[in-house]
Amino acid sequence: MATSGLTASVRTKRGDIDIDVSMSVGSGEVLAVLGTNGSGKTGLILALAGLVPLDSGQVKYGDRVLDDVATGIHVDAADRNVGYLPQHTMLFPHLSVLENVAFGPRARGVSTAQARRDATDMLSAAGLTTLIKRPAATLSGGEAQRVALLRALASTPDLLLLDEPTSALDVSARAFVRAELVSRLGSFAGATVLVTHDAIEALTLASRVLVLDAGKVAQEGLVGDVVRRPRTPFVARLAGLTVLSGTAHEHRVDLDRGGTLIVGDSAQGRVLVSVSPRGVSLHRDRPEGSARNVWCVRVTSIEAVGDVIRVSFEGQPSAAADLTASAIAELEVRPGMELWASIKAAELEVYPA
Amino acid sequence: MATSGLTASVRTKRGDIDIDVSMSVGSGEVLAVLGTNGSGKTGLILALAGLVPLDSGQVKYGDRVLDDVATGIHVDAADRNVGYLPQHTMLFPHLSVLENVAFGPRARGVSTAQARRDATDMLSAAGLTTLIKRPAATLSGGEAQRVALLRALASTPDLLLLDEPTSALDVSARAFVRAELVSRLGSFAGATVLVTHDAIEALTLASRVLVLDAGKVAQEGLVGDVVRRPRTPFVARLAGLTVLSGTAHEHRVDLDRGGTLIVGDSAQGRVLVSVSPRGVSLHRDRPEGSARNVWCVRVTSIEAVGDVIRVSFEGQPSAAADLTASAIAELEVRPGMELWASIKAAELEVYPA
Amino acid sequence: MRRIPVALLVPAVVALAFLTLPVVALFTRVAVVDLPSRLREPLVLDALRLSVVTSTISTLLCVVLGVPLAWVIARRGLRLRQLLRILVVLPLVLPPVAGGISLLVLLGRNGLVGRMLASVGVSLPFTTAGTIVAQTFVALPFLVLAAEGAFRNVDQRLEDVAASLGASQLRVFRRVTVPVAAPGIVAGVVLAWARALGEFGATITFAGSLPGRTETLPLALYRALEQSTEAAISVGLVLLAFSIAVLLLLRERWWTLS
Amino acid sequence: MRRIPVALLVPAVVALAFLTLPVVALFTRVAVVDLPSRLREPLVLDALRLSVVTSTISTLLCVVLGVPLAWVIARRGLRLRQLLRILVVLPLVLPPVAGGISLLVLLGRNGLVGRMLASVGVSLPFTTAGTIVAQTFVALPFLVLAAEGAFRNVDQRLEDVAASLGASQLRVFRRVTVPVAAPGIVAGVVLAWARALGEFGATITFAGSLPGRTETLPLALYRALEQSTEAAISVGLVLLAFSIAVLLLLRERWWTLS
Amino acid sequence: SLHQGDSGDSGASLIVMVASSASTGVTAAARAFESEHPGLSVLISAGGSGALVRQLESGTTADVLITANTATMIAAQGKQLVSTTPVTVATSRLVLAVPQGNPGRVTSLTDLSNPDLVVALCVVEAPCGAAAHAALSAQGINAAADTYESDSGHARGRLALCEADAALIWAADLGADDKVLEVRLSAGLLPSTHYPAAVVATSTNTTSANQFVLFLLGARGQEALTSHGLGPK
Ligand SMILES: Nc1ncnc2c1ncn2[C@@H]1O[C@H](COP(=O)(O)OP(=O)(O)OP(=O)(O)O)[C@@H](O)[C@H]1O
Ligand SMILES: Nc1ncnc2c1ncn2[C@@H]1O[C@H](COP(=O)(O)OP(=O)(O)OP(=O)(O)O)[C@@H](O)[C@H]1O
Ligand SMILES: [Mg+2]
Ligand SMILES: [Mg+2]
Repeated sequence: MATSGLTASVRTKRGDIDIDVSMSVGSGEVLAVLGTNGSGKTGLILALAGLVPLDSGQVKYGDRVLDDVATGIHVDAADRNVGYLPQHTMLFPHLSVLENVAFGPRARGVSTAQARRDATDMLSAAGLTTLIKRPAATLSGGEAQRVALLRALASTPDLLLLDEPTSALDVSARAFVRAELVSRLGSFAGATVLVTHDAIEALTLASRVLVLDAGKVAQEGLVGDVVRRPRTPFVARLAGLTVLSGTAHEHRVDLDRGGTLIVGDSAQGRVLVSVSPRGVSLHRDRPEGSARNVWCVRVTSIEAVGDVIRVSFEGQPSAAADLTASAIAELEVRPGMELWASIKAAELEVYPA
Repeated sequence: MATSGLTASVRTKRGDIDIDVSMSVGSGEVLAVLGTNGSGKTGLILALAGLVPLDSGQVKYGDRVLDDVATGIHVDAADRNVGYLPQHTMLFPHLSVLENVAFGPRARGVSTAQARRDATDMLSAAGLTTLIKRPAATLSGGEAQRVALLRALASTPDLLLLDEPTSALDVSARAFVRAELVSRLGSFAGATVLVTHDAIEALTLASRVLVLDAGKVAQEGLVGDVVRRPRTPFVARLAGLTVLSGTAHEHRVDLDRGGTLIVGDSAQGRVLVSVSPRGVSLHRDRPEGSARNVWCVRVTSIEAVGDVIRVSFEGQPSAAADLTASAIAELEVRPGMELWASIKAAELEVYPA
Repeated sequence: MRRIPVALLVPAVVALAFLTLPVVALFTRVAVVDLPSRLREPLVLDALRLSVVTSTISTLLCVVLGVPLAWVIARRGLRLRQLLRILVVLPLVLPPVAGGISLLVLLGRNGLVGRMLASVGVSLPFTTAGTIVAQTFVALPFLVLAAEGAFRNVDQRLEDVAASLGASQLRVFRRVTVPVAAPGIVAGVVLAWARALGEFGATITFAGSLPGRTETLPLALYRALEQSTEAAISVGLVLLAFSIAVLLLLRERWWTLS
Repeated sequence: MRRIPVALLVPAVVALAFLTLPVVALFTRVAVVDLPSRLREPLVLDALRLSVVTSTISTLLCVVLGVPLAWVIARRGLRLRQLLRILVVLPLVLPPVAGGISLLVLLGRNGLVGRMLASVGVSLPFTTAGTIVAQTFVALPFLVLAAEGAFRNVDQRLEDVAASLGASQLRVFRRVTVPVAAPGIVAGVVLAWARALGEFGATITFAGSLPGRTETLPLALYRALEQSTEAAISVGLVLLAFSIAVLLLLRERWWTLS
Repeated sequence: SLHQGDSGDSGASLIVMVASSASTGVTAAARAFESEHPGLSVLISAGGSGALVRQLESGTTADVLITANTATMIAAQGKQLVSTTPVTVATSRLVLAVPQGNPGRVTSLTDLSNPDLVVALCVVEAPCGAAAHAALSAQGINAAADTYESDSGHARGRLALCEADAALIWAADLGADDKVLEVRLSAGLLPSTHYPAAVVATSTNTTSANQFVLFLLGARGQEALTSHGLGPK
């Protein structure tokens, strides 16, 4: 547990799910929170901000107790010095863009003139000078999201809570914002919690990830570890991997849901095997060659992941393959189509379950 | 021009920008609309839906005139048979999820019982059975977006207008929705206009793209053509390419903004050169080897694109390189760092300006 | 729940005390046990019955007429909206007695429209119908202004989506606009109903005061005041008891809405 | 703009006609050119002055007391909200005359609180202050209910963000909640002001009718009615003219808001 | 003086509470009285007799009370609201009144029982209503009233607007503008009323109050009252 930064153990109800999370984020550290839709990410953020009450647990920033159900301590959101970017931006519709950004500093005692000067500078630096005087209600979706981020950053918070800060941005704005966040977070002594659906955004911005599943922590750790060795199908999918459970007999793994894979590393007993779609090839006809694993599959979905196209398929086992656009065009891949999949034994990672 | 499907020439003001777009989408075709934040994508969709008036122009679906400023024809949104997914989902907060999905069919005359049965089926097929009775106001961001998509699809529209339909979805939901859209759009006789910030989403779902820039069409065409030969920096960036203008002297191109590149194909006169980040390598020390172009650069931003990490840099020329996470870790790339970039002449695409 | 700031709590408590203490004080003057016997007095009973009937009908009239008008105002451009709103506010600032006079001038026996009505045998002054007209005239602006405010708060993008899903304007109005604005409309209905129930000036001026026909509870109360304050208070308490019953009854249904 | 559906247009037009025609009819009875001379009659002038002063002060009181109360009600849990709301509605359904009596019972010379006030030399009944108290008592519930509806419509997530940005509850209230709810509050203020300006029953009961001190325009109008209808109408028109002037003046400032 | 509206200027002003039907006359008399007493202003508070007494009970301060019948004044005396013995300062007759042109062709009290005519009476709680009720029941007439007005002035208003065809009102309320006319009946069919005046018990200016009552009884006072439709004392 970090002695500085955020330490929290949060239990709270959100609709039908119970959020029950223990976490810590060191100062200067960025923790990415990942999870399926409805897994309770927004609920967790709200609890950390002090905007929903805890059922039990404790939230501390450094040595300062922000919430402690046992002793009845509850510090109001206003007194926590957080910077919160809500998922739905929630700009103040009656204020101009400038006033939105200046709101936090004003509330924390900065003079109006100073707050407006600072906000103007921030907006200019973000290339949003033309929006300064605009009523917030007239912004486009992406513009609103950028302004909401600046608003959260403007009051130099201890704890930055970002709920999907780039979902509505175009590629260049996204790059700009990420670069901006990287440089700011680099010099930022506070703790940051970043909710995102983009595993790679987590990869570039965060050092650790926490994966939520139905309100509980499904996995937590360094980004690289979690990505390489996912513990749940969701994390695997997020990382672009398929993870399969089975029983190893040296180089052969009998999969629980049917099928057998030959793996490079020898193992014994219960294992997880992760299959990277980048290692999987698809073929119209049964391929001859060095690949040790070849099986027949049916395409279930075709989806874009970054620059490549991921073809998910069912078979024994079900997995996915990453192809280039031209390969897709050549194979004329369509959902429902039957193909052959192959993967080299060395491409499979095996680790204890 | 398609004789069936959508044919539109739209002029309308949105805030400070003038939207001025001519477009056509054949029946069964999907047109992706791309563009920076604030380029007028939402404005265009609203105009096509009949929700904002045109200043001039005409909108036709098949032979049916939906809007014609010259003759004063304006068909109300309600009578256009569109399916519209707004950027901000805009679920009816007082209705349950089921009632939201059943709203369109009910409005178009389907009996209550039938509409509810159909909606239940759609929701179940989408794996959202548990949400059926929930008030729409209690959904999480991603859940709301999925319900909004089903609502738009439920009334079997002629014209499907989707404004960023997957921005709030988690990876698996995104895959599911895209697969669902692919299969649905495959059997869908209507025309679809899909606004997205995700070039690859456009690639997998759409056959043609239209790129908006400040309300005007910056580029239009088959997805592959636009992606390979971007005409504006924005499209290039979207496609993950850098596009540079210059003057070619056979294999040498003198770039307008400084620097020289050796290209594989010989050309003469004004040209555009597109640089794919996948072809660019980065090195701590000046590399020896076969690459014809080697120059010194300074890192400006690091950003995630799909499975890889894109490092943008300035130099002569400024461009970007795609690296794996492990390469990033090995190089310890940080913004501001100085590195060497290299690219093979054969990786550069040259085409007339 | 965060604690309420003192700067808001103090005026709120003062306001609540100011509103409730006088009502409570009324109960100190009349033994509540006497109320049932009061109710049995035919004049009070007649007046109560008349008040219930007329205020219910005028509230319904207000809803039927006022909600559409409120919507029309809310969805017009700024200019027209301002004009329409001033037209609605004018009858509101007219003291009820003046409202009654204006109704007489228009609908009275010699009124501009009243003459036409009289020629077809319809006479409004000194009839129960006249009472309803007077109450509606006075209560309608309250409903219109409250509902208009509620309508203006409905995100037009919701209406846009509904239209794009094929809903006619009327359907959008019934299925989206009204339900979303419901809390504000309900508040407006309560205001209009309360206004109609307590109406005095316009009623007595336009419809006169005849027990069983036009003498509603407020008029009976004014008359009872000539006899004794206690008699008047009893009538007031009867009205209060009736209102509480109605409010508790409604609470379960749409009161919770808002 | 889409065309307005007939099912809404017809009731809206009927409502508008019903509200405006009587007011227009008033002008047929009195030559408008006579109004300036009417205004010069000292009694009318006194009453107008008194009405302006008292209705302004009571509207301000309503805002100061009522807006915080509305906010407190809007932000409570369902149970407490229902109770508080019923408490606010009760004075509303009490006919104004009964309201006046209840004020007398509480604040009159022998009233529960009035006795205490009298012992420190303060007497409210039959004074201008009493007029203001009566108007405020009657108008306050209108403001509270309208403002409460407006507050309930403010997305609480806006208030949450404001709090997360360091704004105290009071600051959130002043900088976010009130401005966002402004249209509804303004409507409530107009309702309360109109109600205060037209107040008759509670005023005459609690404050009596003394020219220059407690005889407001509605009271003067009622009295003028005994002498000549034309005189009463003139007083009404003076009030109308004043209201129109105020509304036009306000239009430029916050009326456009809503 | 918002908080203590009564006390500040009571030395220079005299508050007279008067029944509505006598208020025009008393107001005229007050103006004359003021011209005789420079620096003194007379404020007229008009209302129904019962309401005035109730206001005194509730603590309003006034100097002179004038009611529209003796019964109400006796009640006030009983409650010790007045400090001097009441004296009658004026009288008024109850009259059968009709609008200009007499559209209902009303000629006698029996017409009041015609259900086709619109008839306005005062509520029995008001002096004019009590008087009318007594007279009509004495003659066995069952009036078909369409409205009971709170006082005589408002009953007159019905006639002035021609909304009613007949009403029983005080002669003082007939007005001078010929919009409301009296139907002459044989004497004695309808009663008269007395307007008693007395000094209010809580008066802080009893000297001026007494002077005003005496002034009403005097020649100039009587002239003012009688020229506004009231009968002599
Ligand atoms: N008021 C409520 N009533 C019932 N259920 C609710 C309520 N609020 C939230 N929920 C449910 O709680 C779950 C968690 O919600 P939350 O908003 O925290 O999800 P999330 O992880 O942020 O999802 P997303 O990625 O879609 O934004 C969701 O299933 C949601 O539907
Ligand atoms: N009511 C308005 N007043 C002024 N400007 C407006 C208004 N509505 C929209 N705009 C501006 O018009 C431009 C186009 O808006 P639009 O919503 O169409 O953009 P978009 O392409 O959908 O952007 P995004 O990707 O961020 O959703 C934006 O710059 C926006 O700020
Ligand atoms: Mg969320
Ligand atoms: Mg948009």
